[in-house]
This record gives sequence, C-alpha cells and structure tokens, in this order.
Amino acid sequence: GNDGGGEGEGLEGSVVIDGSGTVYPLMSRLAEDYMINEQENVSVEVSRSGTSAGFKKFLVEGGGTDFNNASRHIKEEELAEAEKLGINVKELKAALDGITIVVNKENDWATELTQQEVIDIFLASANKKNWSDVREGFPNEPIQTYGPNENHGTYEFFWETIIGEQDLVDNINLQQDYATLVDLVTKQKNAIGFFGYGYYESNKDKLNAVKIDFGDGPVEPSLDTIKEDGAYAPFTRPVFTYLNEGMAKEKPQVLDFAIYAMKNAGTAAQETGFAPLPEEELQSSVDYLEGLNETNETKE
Amino acid sequence: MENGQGRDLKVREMIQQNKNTVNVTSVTETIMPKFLLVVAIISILTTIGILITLLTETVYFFRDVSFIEFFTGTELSPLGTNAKFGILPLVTGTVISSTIAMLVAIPIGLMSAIYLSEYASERVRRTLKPLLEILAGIPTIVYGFFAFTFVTPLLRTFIPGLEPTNILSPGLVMGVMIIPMIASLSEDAMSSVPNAMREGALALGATKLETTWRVVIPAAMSGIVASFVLGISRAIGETMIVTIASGSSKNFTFDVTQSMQTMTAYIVEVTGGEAAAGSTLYYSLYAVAMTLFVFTLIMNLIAQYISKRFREGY
Amino acid sequence: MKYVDTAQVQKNMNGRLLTNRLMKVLFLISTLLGLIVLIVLFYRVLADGLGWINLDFLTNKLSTDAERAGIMGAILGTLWLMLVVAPVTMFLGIGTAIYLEEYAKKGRFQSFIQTNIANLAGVPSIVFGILGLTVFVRGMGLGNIVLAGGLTMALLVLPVVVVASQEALRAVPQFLREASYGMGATKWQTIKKVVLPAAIPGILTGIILALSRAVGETAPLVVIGIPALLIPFPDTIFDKFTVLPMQIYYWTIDSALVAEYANLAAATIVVLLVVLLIMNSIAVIIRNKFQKRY
Amino acid sequence: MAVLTENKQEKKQGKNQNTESSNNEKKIVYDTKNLNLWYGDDQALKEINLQIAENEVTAIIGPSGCGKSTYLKTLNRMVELIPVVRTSGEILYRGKNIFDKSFKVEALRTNVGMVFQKPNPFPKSIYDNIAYGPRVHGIRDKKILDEIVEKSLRGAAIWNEVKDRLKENAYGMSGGQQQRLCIARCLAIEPDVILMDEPTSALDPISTLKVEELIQELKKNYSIIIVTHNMQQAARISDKTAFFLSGEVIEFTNTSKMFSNPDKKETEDYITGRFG
Amino acid sequence: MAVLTENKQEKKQGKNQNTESSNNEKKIVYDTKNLNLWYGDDQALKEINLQIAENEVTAIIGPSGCGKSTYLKTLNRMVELIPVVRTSGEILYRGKNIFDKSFKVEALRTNVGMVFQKPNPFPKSIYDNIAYGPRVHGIRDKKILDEIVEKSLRGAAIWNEVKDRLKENAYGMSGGQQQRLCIARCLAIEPDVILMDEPTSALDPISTLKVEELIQELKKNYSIIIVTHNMQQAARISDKTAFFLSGEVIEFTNTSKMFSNPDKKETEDYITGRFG
Ligand SMILES: Nc1ncnc2c1ncn2[C@@H]1O[C@H](COP(=O)(O)OP(=O)(O)OP(=O)(O)O)[C@@H](O)[C@H]1O
Ligand SMILES: Nc1ncnc2c1ncn2[C@@H]1O[C@H](COP(=O)(O)OP(=O)(O)OP(=O)(O)O)[C@@H](O)[C@H]1O
Ligand SMILES: [Mg+2]
Ligand SMILES: [Mg+2]
Ligand SMILES: O=P([O-])([O-])[O-]
Repeated sequence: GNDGGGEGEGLEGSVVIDGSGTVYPLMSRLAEDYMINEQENVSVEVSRSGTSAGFKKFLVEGGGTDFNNASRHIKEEELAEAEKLGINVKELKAALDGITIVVNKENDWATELTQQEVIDIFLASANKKNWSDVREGFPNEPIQTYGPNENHGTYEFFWETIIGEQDLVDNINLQQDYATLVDLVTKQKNAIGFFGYGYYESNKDKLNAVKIDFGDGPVEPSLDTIKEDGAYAPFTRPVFTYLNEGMAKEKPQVLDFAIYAMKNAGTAAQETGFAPLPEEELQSSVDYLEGLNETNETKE
Repeated sequence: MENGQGRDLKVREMIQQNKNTVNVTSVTETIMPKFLLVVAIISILTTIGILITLLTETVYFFRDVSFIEFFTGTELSPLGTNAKFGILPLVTGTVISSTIAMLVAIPIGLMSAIYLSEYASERVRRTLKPLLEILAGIPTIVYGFFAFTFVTPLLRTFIPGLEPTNILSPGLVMGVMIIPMIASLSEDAMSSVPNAMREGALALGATKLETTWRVVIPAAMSGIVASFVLGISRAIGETMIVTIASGSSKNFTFDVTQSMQTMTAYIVEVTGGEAAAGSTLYYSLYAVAMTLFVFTLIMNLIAQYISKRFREGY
Repeated sequence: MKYVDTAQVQKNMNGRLLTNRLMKVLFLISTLLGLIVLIVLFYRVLADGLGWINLDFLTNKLSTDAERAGIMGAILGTLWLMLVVAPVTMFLGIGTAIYLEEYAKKGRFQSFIQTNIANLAGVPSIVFGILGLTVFVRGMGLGNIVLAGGLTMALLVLPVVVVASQEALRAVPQFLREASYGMGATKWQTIKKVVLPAAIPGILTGIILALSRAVGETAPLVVIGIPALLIPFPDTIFDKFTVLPMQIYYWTIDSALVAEYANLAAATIVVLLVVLLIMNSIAVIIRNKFQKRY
Repeated sequence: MAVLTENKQEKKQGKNQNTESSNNEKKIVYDTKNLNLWYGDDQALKEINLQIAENEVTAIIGPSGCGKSTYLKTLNRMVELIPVVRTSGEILYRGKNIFDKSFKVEALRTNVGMVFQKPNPFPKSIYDNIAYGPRVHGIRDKKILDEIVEKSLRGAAIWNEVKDRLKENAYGMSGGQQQRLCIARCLAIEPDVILMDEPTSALDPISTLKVEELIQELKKNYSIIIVTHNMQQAARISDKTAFFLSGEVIEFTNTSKMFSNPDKKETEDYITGRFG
Repeated sequence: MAVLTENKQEKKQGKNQNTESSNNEKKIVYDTKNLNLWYGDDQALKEINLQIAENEVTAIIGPSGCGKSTYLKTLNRMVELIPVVRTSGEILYRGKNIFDKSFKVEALRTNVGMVFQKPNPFPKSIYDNIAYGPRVHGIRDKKILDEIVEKSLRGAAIWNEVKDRLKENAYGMSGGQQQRLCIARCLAIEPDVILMDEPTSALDPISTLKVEELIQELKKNYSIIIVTHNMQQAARISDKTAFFLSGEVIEFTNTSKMFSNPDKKETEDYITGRFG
C-alpha cells in the first residue's frame, strides 16, 4: 500500500496496544489490516483491559504500552503522572461512540425510556427495584443491572457524565469482559445494561437497544444519530487512542502504524460500529504525526 | 586360552596408562554430585521463590488493608473509588465450587474405584482405567468450554433461575474432572489391601459388598481419604473452569445458581485487567494468591501425612 | 447354646445377595458415568468444531474475522513453548532425580527436598503464573515472551518429571549398578553408562506426560498476559506468542460476541486433543515397549 | 436356601444317631466325585475322589505344589476367586453339589469356615474381628454379640489372653495369637466344617502346640479338614489322612494305617522323607 | 595408582618365580586380618582371618545367612554400597590395606572381577557388554576393542555360540550363556582375582558343568574365590575351602582334607547334611 507511512518500507518490530475494550474491535481491525496490507513483519498486538487499566500499563517508568485506547479523555491525574514520568502523550481522536442501553430480546416493555428513567434504574437513591417501579405497566419483576467494571472508560463516562457521580445500585453486576456482558443481558429476561454502540451493533440479533427520550422524543442509537450535535448527542462520546510520542520517535513502526490508523480510522469505524469523525479532523492528526515523522528524520 | 596369546593385548597395562594420563574421570566424579546438588536445590528454590514472591507483596498489602478487614470482610470491590478488600466472597466462592465438585467426585470416584478394584474383571479394568485416564488428561480449558457452552445451557433448561454464569455448572464439571483422580488413587489404595484380608471375609460367608465395605475400605481408608484431600486441593486451585463459567460477581452469597468468583478467578481477572505494580489492587493479587497457596499447601500436607501413615499400614 | 439362627441367616441371605448385585450395578454405572461425560464432551466438541477444521484453519494467521481465522500462530507458539519447557525440565528434572536417587544420603535434607517436590506438584498452576509474572516477566524484564512463558511452565511441570525420573531410576535393578562397579567403573560412569540408559524409557514417558500437561495449561499464561489478538508468528524464544489453550480461552469468552468463535474454540480443542492424544500414545508406546525387561 | 436349613437339621439328627450308636459309620460331610481343576491350561487336580466324614479331623499331606491348597479352596469355592480356574466333576456338601447354579456360595461359606496359612485378621479391634461374621449375617444385638465373642474366643483357647484388650487392634497380637483369633473368628458363625490350610506353619512350636490342642478340642463339634506339611502333625492330630501327589490322591486311609503301613510305594517314600 | 602399578610388578615377578620354582609356597593375594562387619547393629562377620593364594580356586561354603556373600563383597568393597555397613580390621590386597583412605576403590575393582549369583548382563548388545569395562577405562580404539571382545568371549568359552550375534541384545541369551557372558565381561579387563558368588546356582546342570570347566581353565591365569551352596561343586573345583558359620570361619583348609577329614565337628555336621 502506498497510503501508509512515508518511509514505511520493510519495517519490523512490535507495536503494543492496550486499553479500552470499546475501542478494541476498531483497533484490532486496523491492526489486522495493517499487518495484512502494509507491514507483514510488524507485530501489532492489541489487548483490552479497559481504559483505566490500560492507562496504568501505558504510564510506566521507561515506557509501557505504545498506545492506550480510551473511551474517555485522559484524566488530569493521569496527565500529571505522564509528566512526572516524562512521557509525551498525544491524544488521537479516532471515532464517535454512543453509550447504548441494551435489554433482553424478550423485554417488550422497555423499548423506549426517558433519560431520567435510565438514570433512575442505575441510581441507588432512586430505589427502583422492580420494573414496575420505573413506569406503571411494566412487569413487577426485579431489574437486573449490568455494566463494565471500573477498569473501563465506559463505566467512568456513564458514572460521571450520565449518572452525575452518584452511587450506583449496589446489586449492579460489573464485568471485565464485554463479551460476558453481552452474554448476560442476552440470557436474562429482566436484564438491562450499557456499553458502546459497537457491541450492540454486532449483536443486534441477540439484544434490543432502548430508544432514549432526551426531551424531544425517543431516539434510537445509530451511526446517524451518534454525532456530537446529533439526536443522540447526550450519550455520545469520542473515543481515542493515546500515543506515547517517545515510543513513536524511538520505533518507526509505532509512528507508521499511528499514521495508518488515523488514515483509515474512518472506514474501520463504520465497519466496527462507530460513527466516523469528519475527514478533516482525522487528517489533522495525520498531519501532526507526519510532522513528527519529519522531526524524526531530521534528527537522524 | 593360550597363555602367551592371552597376554598379547595387555589390556591391563593400557588401562594403567589411561589411568595415569587421563585424570578427567576423578574430576567429573567430584564435580558431578555438587553440580547435581545445585540442580536439586534449584528445584526447591521454586517453592521458596513462590513463598518469597507471595510473602513480600502480601506484606505490602497488609500495610494498606488490615488483616481483619481482609479475612472477615464480606465486601469485595477492588476497583471502585471506595475499594473494599474482604476476601470472604472469594472464599465462599471457592469453598462452594469445591464442595459441589467433591459432592460429584467423591461418591462417583469412590464407587468407580470400588468397581475397578473389587468387581471388574482384569480385562474390563484394563480397558476402563485408560479411558478414565483420558478424562484426567483433558486440559481444564476444555472443561471450561464444556461447562460454559454445554452444561450451563443444559442446566438452565431444568433450573430456570440459573444465571448465565453461575457456580453450579463449573462446580459439577470440576467434579467430573476430579473423578479420575479419586478413582485412580482410591483404586491404588484398595488394590494394595492384601488379598488375605478379602479371603478372610469371604470365607465367613460375606458377600463381595460386605467384604468391600467392612474390610477393604476400612483397611484402605487412609489412602482413600488422602485421595479426597488431594481432590479438594485440586478443586481449590482449579482456575479456567470457574473463570470461564462462573463469571466475576463478587457477591457474598451461598446461592449456587448465582455467579460467584473464586480466588483463582479473581487472580485471573485482576492480572487480565490491570496488573500495574504498586496499587493496593495489585498487592491484593498476592494476598489472595497467598491465601490460595496456604489452603492448598495445608491440603497437600494433610494428604501426604495420611498416605505416609497408610503406607506403614500392614 | 446356638447364637446363630440358621433360619434367620438363610432369610437374610437373599437380601444381602440382592444388595450386593444392586450395588454392583450402581458401581458400574458410576464408573461409566465419567465415561459418558467423556463421550458427550467429545461429541459436543466434534460436532461444533469438526466442520471448521481444514487446511486454511490450520495454516492461517489469526484474525478477528471468524471465516479467515487460523491457528498456525498458536500451533507455532505451542511448539516454541515446548522448545523451552522440554530442555529446561529435562535438565532440572533429571538432574534433581539423579541427585535424589543416586547421591543424596537418605536423611533429613533428602526428605526435605522430597516433600518440597511433592508439595510443588500440588501448588495450583495459577500460583506458578504469579511466580512467572513476578520473576520472569517483571523481575527479569523479559516481558510476556516465549522464554518467560516457557520457564514458568517448566517449573510447573518440573515435579512430574522429577517424580517419573525418580521412579525410573529406582526401577533400575541394583545388580546392574553392581555389575558396573564390579568392573571398576566410577559412580558417575555407572550412572551415565548403565543407570540412565536403562531408565531412559521411564524418564521419557515422564517428560512426555509433563509436556502434554504444559501443552494444555492455560491459567499461568493468562496471568502472564498473553494478548487477545496476536497475529504474527513467533520466530524465536524472545518473541511474543500465543498458544492453543489461550486461543480457546479468548474464543470461548468472545463467543458471546461472535457465535462462530464457539466453533473456532471447538475446532481448536479438537486440534489440541489430537496433539495430546499423539503425545500420550507415544508415551504409552514407549512404556509398553520397554516395560519389564529385566 | 431351604436346602441348607434342611442340612443342618439332618446333621443334628445325624449327631444324635451318632451318640446313640457310635459304632455306626460316620456321616459324610463332603463327597468329592471325579473332581478336576485347571489353572488356565495347567491341571492342578486330577480325578479326585474323597469322602470327608463328620466330626473327624482329615489331614491332607503331600509335597509342595501337589494341589493340597487348591483342593481345600475348592471345598468352599474360594478357588473361584482366581479368574482362570475351571473345574469339572462334583463336590457334594451334605448331599448337594456345590457347583450347582442354584447353590449359593455365600451360604456354603457360612457353613464352612476357613483358617489360612498366614494369619489374616482384619485391621480392626479384636472384638470387631470376631463380631464381623455375625454382623454380616445380620446379628446386631450388642448383648448377643458380646456373648458370641466371648464364646468364640474361649472356643479358640485365647479368651484369657485377650479378654482385657478386646478393643485393641488385632495387629498388636503375636502371630500365634492372631492365628487363634482367626480360628475364633471362624467359630463365631458356628460353622459345620472348618478348613485349615497349614494353620501352624507360620507359628513357633509353642503356639503350634496350642493350636493342635485346640483342633483336638474342636473336633468334638466340627468336622475339620487340615492341610499340613508336617507329617508328625498329621500323625498327631488327624483321624484320616489323604496323600496327594501331582494333583492326584494317591492314598486315603486311616491315619494310623497311613503312617505305619501304607499301601502305596509313593506314600511310603514320601512319609519316610525320600522326596518332597 | 602408583601403589597398584607396583603391585602388578611384584606379581609378575612372583609369577616368574612360581614357574621357576613351582614347589614354593604360593603368593598371597588377599590377606584378611581380624575382619568384623556390621549391618547396622547386626554383626555379619566376626574376626575373619583368611589368606587367599594366587592362581588357586578358594571355595567358601556355609549355610544360608552365614556371611559368605558379605565376605566376598567386602573383598572388592562392594559391600559399602549398603549405607549401614561398618567394618573393622584389615584386608590386605597384594600387601596394601584396601580400607586405607589413599586406596582407590575403582582401582581395586579393576583388578578384582566379580561374577554374581544371578547373571547380570547390561541391557546392551553382547559386544557392548564386553567392551563396557575397557571403555570405562579409556580404551576407545575399535580394533583393540574387537580383539578384547573376541579374546574375552573365547576365554569364557562362549565365543562360538555368540560370534554371529555380537550386536544382539544380551537379554536374548539363555541363563547359562548370560552367566558366561558375565564372566567374559569380567575377563575383558584382565583382572587379577575373580570373585564368584554362587555363579551356577541359577543355571541348569549342563550350563553349570560348562561354567565349572571354565573355572578350572581360568585358574591358570587368575586367582578365583567362589562362594557356593553346593558342596559337591566345592569339592570338584576348589583347591582350598573355607567353612563359614554364623559369620565366623570355622575351618579353612585344603579341599580334599575338608571333605574327607575335617577338624571341626560343625564342619562335619554341615558337610554330611546334618544342618543348613
Ligand atoms: N493362582 C494360581 N494360578 C496358576 N497356577 C496356580 C495358582 N495357584 C496354584 N497354582 C498351581 O497349582 C498347583 C497346585 O498348587 P497348590 O497351591 O494347590 O499346591 P500346595 O499343595 O498347596 O503346595 P504348598 O504345599 O506349596 O502350599 C501348583 O502347580 C501351582 O503352581
Ligand atoms: N543389606 C543388608 N542389610 C542388613 N543385613 C544384611 C544385608 N545383607 C545381608 N544381611 C545379613 O547378613 C547376614 C549374612 O548375609 P549374607 O548374604 O552374607 O549370607 P550368605 O551366607 O551369602 O547367605 P546365602 O547363602 O543365603 O546367600 C545375614 O544374616 C543377613 O541377614
Ligand atoms: Mg498350599
Ligand atoms: Mg549369598
Ligand atoms: O473498555 P472501555 O472502553 O470501557 O474502557
């Protein structure tokens, strides 16, 4: 391929990526394509321990992982830590995702909920034990709540931005793996859970997504509604990958992959259930990275 | 045997010469034992290595979390902002899964052992035993797959309340996994009861069952009990089956239809998620591993003690 | 003076014989139960996986796309792992066994090592994972490469090799040693030229069994942190790697996301079981071929 | 089963008759007819014909490997525990062929006690060793068991030595005591016949003497068949002696005759120690 | 090492003297002085004093457990393989005390071959069995090894039987052949003394005869000490005989005298079969 990195001929070595489980499908798609189409001898390995857990592996003395995928912005304290360690972090915005509230296929009542109802279901102080507590006419059966655990950016986004940092119901079942979450909601009639849109889209046959009423009527999450100014905007968030610039300078394959990823993020996003960013935004990242590339070359 | 020809070769002189010139042998001879001793010591170092690794980091853990909170706490939420490190949910998870496993493995394993040792003809035994050994040789990940994709869905058709991940299904599968171990060790113990003992009972008009139950099993008791204890130890340490099929909910509960986490599954979750050094979460890994290690070590020592006494039996 | 009431004894007899017969059936059923599970398990795995096994599956690289995914990387990873485990366990295991059987004086130290090895055999595999993570991956800074995984696995299966080798050495009749000493051979010459060759079948059997244990182990490698997606093939022991059980693990978990992953997991299980079957058959052949020669 | 009950009754009548008219021919307990036995392809017993009489001691002698133990074990079908064994011919116990399909081997063994060459007590207490048989046969009453234990131990002339340590493990006893314990264990179910396979060969002379005396005593109530290597022993304690050689019965006659004036050359050779 | 070389020379001189003046007293190979040996607390050898002469066959007889094998194994210090063994006293081999610290046990065993009761070939080819000793002692040259193998097998009178199957495993041979192979193996390093512990007790009569003939032949070049249960054998093949009883040497004299007119009552009792 000639749309890869500038001097990307015959690279080898490894690129280590960890972090967000939400971004994992997108990143692993990019990694796979990169290894097949661009650089056969580069090993790009992708793990998915979660945004926060990933940052802990990213911010390691002497350099941890090369990239950390994130489904939230890097936190102040994480930036401070990076500074302390002398790690130059570059935020690369990759795509847009919408927190999707999912229920079991057999759930024929909660097809649409208001934003407040969603909040109440997960909020300890709202004390909604049964579906009938949420809205009259819903069955008198216990709600089973699910979500990713605290290693995950999705959890933090949900807890900070959607719930407003209040206590979650204490019987919420928090999981490390999104696969497990999907499985649990698929198999439990009274289950309700939340995660990135991608995991809903690839499991549409097993799950239902709840339409959310943000005040202007129910909105279904979809690649069209998930936009920073779209109808699903309140539950929309950008997803990132954070690059250790030091690594990019040290290892040409890291930079090369970064450039490849930004160039192809648009297509890959759509294939893996993310709303693509505007071309210009991705291009500016590419430009920035290629700039790094030049400084890199001039240095040498 | 002509004398002259016999001495032609002078093997003895050749030997003598070699002895005087080549002294390598005696060097090897002194070095070898020491070298092998070092090798043997490396093997022990593994145990010591495990102990040191676990202990040092565990000590750090108990700087952050009190002993009492750890061992009596019923709440485990290691990731939250207000993290709680009570190990009891993991202990109950471990104990319950092991109990279920042993409820399957002990009766079936023992009855298999009885059948193989006392009832089966030589031919039947020779075909059945290797088959059981196959069961013992199947990797635990395969049992995990089996529990998750087959046993749980199957159980859910009988027990509607059963959660998609639960402790019951991996417990049962773990039991199946341990059957061959108990069967084989118990069979060994029973087979080594002298035949004279059986003959004594049979000659009194006892049936085979009465002979087995009242004479052979009591005589083989310590060997049998040792096999149970080893089975328990195995169940406590089993990881993949529970990790895959029992989920990761840290509820302090006794309801087997629910998801529970064992100590082993906790270790997998924590290392798989975040293994960055330094945090309490990181140290909790070692504290839990230490607890697990001590549990199994005690079981193994008990088993060794019992079977040593058994060997001194008749 | 008669205590034993003959009539009563006769009456009881039928009941006792019936119980005996019933229990025999129960015992047989119990024995078969384990085997039935075995059959169901095999059937399930074959039914799910067999259709997915073809040359592409065996030789392709890993992929997130189920249709394209292959397990060559995991197969090679498993082989590379064995390449570390085999020599390390052989060296440590046989050496330890020779020391214990041939050199160590029967005393406290010897029984201390012996107890240690017995206990080591009972340590849960995941604890070895933690040891490997702390010592090899982190402490020595190797990272999650073949070498680190192999060393961890080698320690895990070491007791199997030690115990099997000890038994094999013990089974070498004393008269062979005496014959060699009688020729003026030194101790090490005797061990090297007579004892070890005679014990080698037993030792080999033990090593193969140990390796087949290592081939199937998952937990320690999970702890060491094998990446969920690793596409390139490992070329040296310093490369990152994945193995068959790890691939089964990830595909089993992710089968909730992509249903076909369950088939991939099953197909990989079939491959894994075939590998184990081959290894165990070799062990059995060795055992039968060289059994009871003296 | 009815069969066996009958037998017992018959036996009792027989006994009475015996005491009334003691000159009568004694009753036959075991009648062996054309018995052959093979271990796999090796024939260990050849066309055995023997009649064992009630309340007598019958000794079986012969060189090692001649089939003595095999024959004894055939009498209570213990030999069938070895899988390769095949038999032909008949053994009538109290008139019924023990090889019949309908014949219950457990019932046979209840009536026919056996004492082995090596003492084989169970690894239980002395008390439990004796009580094992009665318990197996459904006797649970503690009082009755106590009585049986005492009676059997007295019967085996060992009561005084062990009465204070009934709860102790039988493995703490000396070899001679263990052997008498085994005899007591077999008395506890009140057998009709007692089979003994070299019961004293593992014992010291004093213990041997005690067991021999005991056998003399037991003979009043039981029919005893004893295998022995020791010709003096056979001469001392038995009424009839059978001489086995290579699986065949060479001679079977009164002990006094056997040891003074045997019919066959082989017997004489054996008795005088010319082989064996 | 030097010690032994000296011995060798002495011996050669000795031999020459012998041939020159054959009436001389024979040279002493082994001189045992006040040897005591314990297995743990059990004394197995008591104050043994024995002188073994060159180029003779010395037989050791005595009942089972009297210490014959123990003594033989002490002569090449093989007995030390048993950890509980303790000794006191001296054994002089060619004048040097084998228990001395400076004495190398491997050198002793190179000079003193041993043949065991049960044939114990290595599980290797016939060729490798014979070549084992020379190889252990550093002889690697294929041609020389070939010669040694042939010569040793001829010396053990088995060459013709095995010359076409030298590469076959020794376990395919009959017991008698295996025993002669073991003798050949021990000849391959040209020992000075050969110790034999009941070398024929596991063999059939014909093989026994062959081995006995072989021993007669070997005596020309080697000093042989043979333990045997079989008194006829001792009488047939040995020059001197030692009678052991309960760890003591009761009598040690010329074989002919021992079997015709022993000094001690115990010897006579044993020889005439009154015990043992
Ligand atoms: N379990 C067996 N399997 C095969 N052959 C057997 C078995 N037991 C005994 N035999 C053979 O049957 C023959 C008779 O053996 P048996 O034990 O009856 O002899 P015995 O007269 O009791 O000898 P001993 O005086 O040594 O006890 C022997 O040739 C023996 O080898
Ligand atoms: N390894 C050992 N440990 C303890 N005691 C032993 C050992 N070997 C032999 N003994 C004892 O030493 C004594 C002499 O045994 P040894 O083997 O020398 O007798 P032997 O004359 O060769 O008898 P046999 O004719 O049966 O071979 C015996 O009482 C024996 O029990
Ligand atoms: Mg017998
Ligand atoms: Mg001996
Ligand atoms: O896995 P996360 O995207 O929720 O961090």
